[in-house]
Amino acid sequence: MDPSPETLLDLHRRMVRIRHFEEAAGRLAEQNRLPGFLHLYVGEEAVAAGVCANLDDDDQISSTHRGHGHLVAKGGDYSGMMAELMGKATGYCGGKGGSMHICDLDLGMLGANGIVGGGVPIAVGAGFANKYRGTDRVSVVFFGDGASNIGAFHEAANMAAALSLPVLFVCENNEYGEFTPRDRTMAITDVVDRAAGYGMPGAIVDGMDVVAVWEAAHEAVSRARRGEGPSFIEAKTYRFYNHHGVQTLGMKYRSDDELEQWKQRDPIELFEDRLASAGVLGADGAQAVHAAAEADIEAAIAFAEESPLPDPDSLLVDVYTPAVYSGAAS
Amino acid sequence: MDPSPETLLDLHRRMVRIRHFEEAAGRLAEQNRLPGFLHLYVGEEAVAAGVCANLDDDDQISSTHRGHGHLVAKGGDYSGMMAELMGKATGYCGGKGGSMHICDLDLGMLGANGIVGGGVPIAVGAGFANKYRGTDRVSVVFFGDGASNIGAFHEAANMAAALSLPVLFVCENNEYGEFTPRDRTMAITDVVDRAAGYGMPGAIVDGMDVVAVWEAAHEAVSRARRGEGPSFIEAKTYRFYNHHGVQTLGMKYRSDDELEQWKQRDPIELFEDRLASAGVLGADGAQAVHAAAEADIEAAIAFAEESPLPDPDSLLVDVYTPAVYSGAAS
Amino acid sequence: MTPPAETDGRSIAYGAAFAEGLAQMMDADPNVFVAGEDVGRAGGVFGSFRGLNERFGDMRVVDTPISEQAIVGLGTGAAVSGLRPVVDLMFMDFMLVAMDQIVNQAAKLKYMFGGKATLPMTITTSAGAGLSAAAQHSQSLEAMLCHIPGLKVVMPSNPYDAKGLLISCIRDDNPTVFVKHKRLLGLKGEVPEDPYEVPLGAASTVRSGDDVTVVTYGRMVHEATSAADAMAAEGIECDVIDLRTLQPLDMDTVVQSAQRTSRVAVVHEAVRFGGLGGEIASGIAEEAFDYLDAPIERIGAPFSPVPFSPVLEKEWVPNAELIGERIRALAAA
Amino acid sequence: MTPPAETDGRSIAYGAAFAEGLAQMMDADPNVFVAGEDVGRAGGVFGSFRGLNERFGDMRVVDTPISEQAIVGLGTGAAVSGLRPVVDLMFMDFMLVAMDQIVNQAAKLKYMFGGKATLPMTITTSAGAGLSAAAQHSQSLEAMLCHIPGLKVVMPSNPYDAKGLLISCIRDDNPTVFVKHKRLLGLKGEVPEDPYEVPLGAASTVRSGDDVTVVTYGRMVHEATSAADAMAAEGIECDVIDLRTLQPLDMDTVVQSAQRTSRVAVVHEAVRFGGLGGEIASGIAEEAFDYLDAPIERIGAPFSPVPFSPVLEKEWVPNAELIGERIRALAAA
Ligand SMILES: Cc1ncc(C[n+]2csc(CCOP(=O)(O)OP(=O)(O)O)c2C)c(N)n1
Ligand SMILES: Cc1ncc(C[n+]2csc(CCOP(=O)(O)OP(=O)(O)O)c2C)c(N)n1
Ligand SMILES: [Mg+2]
Ligand SMILES: [Mg+2]
Repeated sequence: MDPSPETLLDLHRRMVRIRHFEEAAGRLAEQNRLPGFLHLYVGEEAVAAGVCANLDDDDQISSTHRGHGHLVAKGGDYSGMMAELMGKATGYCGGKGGSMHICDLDLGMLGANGIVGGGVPIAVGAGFANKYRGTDRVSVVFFGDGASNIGAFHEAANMAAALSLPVLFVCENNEYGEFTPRDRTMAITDVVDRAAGYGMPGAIVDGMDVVAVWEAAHEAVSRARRGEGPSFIEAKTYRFYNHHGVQTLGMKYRSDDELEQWKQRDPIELFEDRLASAGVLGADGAQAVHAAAEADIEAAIAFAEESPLPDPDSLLVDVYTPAVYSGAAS
Repeated sequence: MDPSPETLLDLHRRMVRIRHFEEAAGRLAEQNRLPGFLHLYVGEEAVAAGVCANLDDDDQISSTHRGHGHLVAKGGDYSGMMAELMGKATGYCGGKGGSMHICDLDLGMLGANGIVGGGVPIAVGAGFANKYRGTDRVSVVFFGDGASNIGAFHEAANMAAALSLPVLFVCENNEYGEFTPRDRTMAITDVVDRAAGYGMPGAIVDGMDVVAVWEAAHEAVSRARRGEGPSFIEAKTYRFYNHHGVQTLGMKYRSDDELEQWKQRDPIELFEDRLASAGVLGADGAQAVHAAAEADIEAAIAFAEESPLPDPDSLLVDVYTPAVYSGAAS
Repeated sequence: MTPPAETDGRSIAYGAAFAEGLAQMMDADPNVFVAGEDVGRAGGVFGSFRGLNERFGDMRVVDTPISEQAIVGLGTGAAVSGLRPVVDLMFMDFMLVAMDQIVNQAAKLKYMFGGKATLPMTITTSAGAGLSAAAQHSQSLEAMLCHIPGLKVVMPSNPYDAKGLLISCIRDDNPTVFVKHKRLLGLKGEVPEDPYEVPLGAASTVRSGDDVTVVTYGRMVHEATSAADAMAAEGIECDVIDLRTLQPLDMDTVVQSAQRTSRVAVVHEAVRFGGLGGEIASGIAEEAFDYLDAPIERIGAPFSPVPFSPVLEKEWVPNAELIGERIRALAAA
Repeated sequence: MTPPAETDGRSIAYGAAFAEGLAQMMDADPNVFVAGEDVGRAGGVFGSFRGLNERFGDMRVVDTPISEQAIVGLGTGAAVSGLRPVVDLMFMDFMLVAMDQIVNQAAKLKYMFGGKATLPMTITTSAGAGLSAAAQHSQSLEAMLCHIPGLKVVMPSNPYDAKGLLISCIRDDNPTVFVKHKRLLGLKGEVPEDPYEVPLGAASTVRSGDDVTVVTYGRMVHEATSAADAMAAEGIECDVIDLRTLQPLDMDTVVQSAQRTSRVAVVHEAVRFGGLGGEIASGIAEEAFDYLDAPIERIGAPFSPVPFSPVLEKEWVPNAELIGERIRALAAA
């Protein structure tokens, strides 16, 4: 299916919002204004945007250590995110989670995850709940090429297929796990080769082409909504910054050349060219979207900075749910 | 490659020896003369025999909860095995391991395993050691269809491929994991479909045809010895007794019909017919092999029964190795 | 404490009490489902789920692949989405395969998410030695779980508690781990037919005496009670406290008893070193230091994997005789 | 105890001491190799393996897939086959992903096999909070490992011990777990250039005093020492014992000190409930019951996952101030 002009604009806005959030976070980290680890999604925006534009708030996603892009694409709130990254009480997790555990259950965002592959079985559980309830909701799990080598991914993928659950597996193949290239850790080039081993359909898409991602996800999500079970999409993509933070290590684990080539295929620039040619959005229009995101992120940073720190006395709050069972749910 | 007549006789002998060991163990279990769980290999003899006939004592195998067949096929000693099953001091593990941990490191048998999939990474480690040392030794891992759904299998298979290790993965697909049929736990029919996802060659063989297994294993083992990396063989087979023990549960989890059909393809009977037609071994000759195995197992049972129980004071022995490091090995 | 429900003298087995409580929760709440290896058509390897699949169908009694990580994740994802899963791990030893999903994911999710997630998931499993099941099918690993903030852990010693604690676990809005002991499955006892809760975090004093306090749980309650009976014949009267819930621990009941008797033994089947006994004993010593007349005795399995051979395994598992000896020495100290 | 090796005053960082010990063992023994995520070309995420891949090549410094179970299994299989692997798990939290391979396989293999296997494998990892790495990258889970027969566990507090204990682990014929603390990696201290062993199972008394015994390990040694320094100014003199090895525990050194001071505090960064402190405290109480003048003080992290926000995390990690308060109260009790 071809995306409508509204969809195209929506895709653009989602990508731009991810980019501005991440660039801002990177800057803050460089200035030592963010505690902890920070894994930026810059370069990979087309994947989260292209997939999430097919989802409603009721559909769930589970994410990775590189999770900001997924949350922004799912509609996440800049202020809650930025405050969380700063460890503030007003953050999405009240400062208890940080970048690696950012989430918004109201938007069906079941959390970034600090454990590679840890979120995959959880998304399958959400998919099970959707089928159990007889809804047509879908859950999507994002994971990296590196994560496809971990046991939890394998078990969850097989389980989703065995139980024919409405789950979409989206592999963000950026060719590296931390600082180690894919060819040192797997003997295949395309992670999608694994899909057949679970008995689910798989497709490769250009992860720098948001429309291609959107189309593939549209098909897979529709399939899941029709009750036809899980699918697998491998998006070939690249991270423009380092595994974490912004600067590269002293050590050289990828060439400038390689990075440059991928940057030439910046998913936002590519898409803006296309939108302009198609007459959907001109340079000024695009600029306005950037400016809006920029204003929003500045406001979010201000909000976060002004926000209070968590009360140290809240340390032991929310380890458990005190609520008492009130009988069968409806 | 076609097996030589000597190889054919060797294959026959290995299968018969497995069968007699297992039948005897089953009888003893029925008589409550064996403590613990017992997972019999009857029906699947062609797999262990066909594979292990390609191996030397220096080659390693790792096994499953259903491990007696593998140890017998690797040349295991009836007496040490039977004594172990009875928990005697003269058993392979001094009575500390039992059926699920039976092993013979001198024969490269790295142990049965009580954890489904637990032995797969260990075989890959042995394969690594073989490559590290520059030998042409091979390690083989046996695992079930059910085990192919567990994370440890996936991680180890990918690692073997990524590091191009001399490892042979042999899936014994007997269509059930405990009492649950394959089609309830996976959406694929052939486990070998997973091999491509690791980038290793895979083949399906009739697991009731010992020559077919031998041939496939011969090729895969030769490939590994040549330094060309891991392979995957799926053997379609069936267990004639229950998941554990001999009797079926009250519950019916497979039909009499299905069992009967598989029994008609008893790997030993099939092979004896073939040996007779080929003039390699007549009925009398086959009978002699059975009789020898029978005599051996009776002797082993007598040995085991007469053997002493472990000294209760040995309870804390062998938790740790006391030996002190004596400098670099050669 | 809630008074025990009426039993009408009906006696059923520990395993059956578990099954009954589960079926009743499934009847009462459409959000409750069960998933695990062989729990469906086969009814569970210990028969604990028999009949449920026929009654509730494949979506509510789910046969899963052999994939412990995915099983726990299935529960976590479903629980966060509003269902009330019961996921089974068959043997407690297999919990180790799923440890990341239990400890890093399920236990921490709520906290990491700033409280927003609710995780009403029950993990059921079976622990314990004594069946010659050897080192990988016999462990009692509760100490690992009790150390993890976010989990609750129960280990019932009898059919009444098995049913009541299971119901409390299923109704609890937190991840709970329900640990059966394999050797108790056939143990019979009075069990009320109607659903009832045994509250989480409440110990029960199963025998009263003023000389020695014996703190224990799970199958060791029976060994400790036998030992206490034998000691009574020698004139030593014991309080025997069945903790029932291990996380949270009911230290009030324990400390009150210790303050009264001044002599305490803590008994568990798990390996002594690093077991929960250390936490319990040092907790008691903190609260009842001035009352204690003798060092607290800790009894647990010796420091080795569980051996296969019955003669060795018997030596490994703590028993009434050993407990009795220690109580006698304690009373004399 | 072996006398400390000569340092010639050379001071290097904890992380560098680890790397030096490892490189020396690789130089000395062709059977020693390293495998783990990013340990090869990248030199390890903490730089602990830098330069090794260039020097020893891809077969001896192996970049692995993100597959913790297979990484530990690689080590186990290679060790049983006669090599002497060092496998790295990066963060201690990730150990939970590989728990079956560590606890059910590596730890038990020798015993299950009736003694026939030898498993000279070292698992290296990094624990500890304080970097705002949140709940899944900050844990100290040593209590789980110490409960498992078959494993040895060390947690060095300084560069000298980091090198010496690593060498002892690599030379030991059993599976050992070597736990660095992330916040100690940059800590400098005197380290002899030549290889030397710090024996496994031997604690070290890092500060002497007759009033209070403080038993601790890992990074908490520094907090405890600061606290002890502050207390000395108030006239309270502490023995500070750095356990160094947690399995096996050097209870002799601990008990002797406790018998002399009669007042003991046990300190670790791990969550207090169910932590190793319970084992240590109850072990001391058993051996030194009549000597103790006050309940043993156990200090550990509160019962919650590790929070992200620095202000909360600071509250979570035990520190010198808290330890000092407790020592003061203990001395006054
Ligand atoms: C179980 C586990 N092992 C290792 C890590 C450390 N780690 C964090 S991100 C990462 C690389 C992940 O690679 P990939 O899945 O390709 O995602 P990418 O970072 O490329 O987006 C690793 C190894 C972890 N967090 N969890
Ligand atoms: C991790 C783990 N999960 C579950 C079990 C229980 N279990 C033992 S054997 C078995 C079935 C294995 O099926 P398969 O791999 O097909 O081997 P088969 O028994 O058919 O030979 C199961 C589930 C186990 N031992 N380990
Ligand atoms: Mg990647
Ligand atoms: Mg099978």
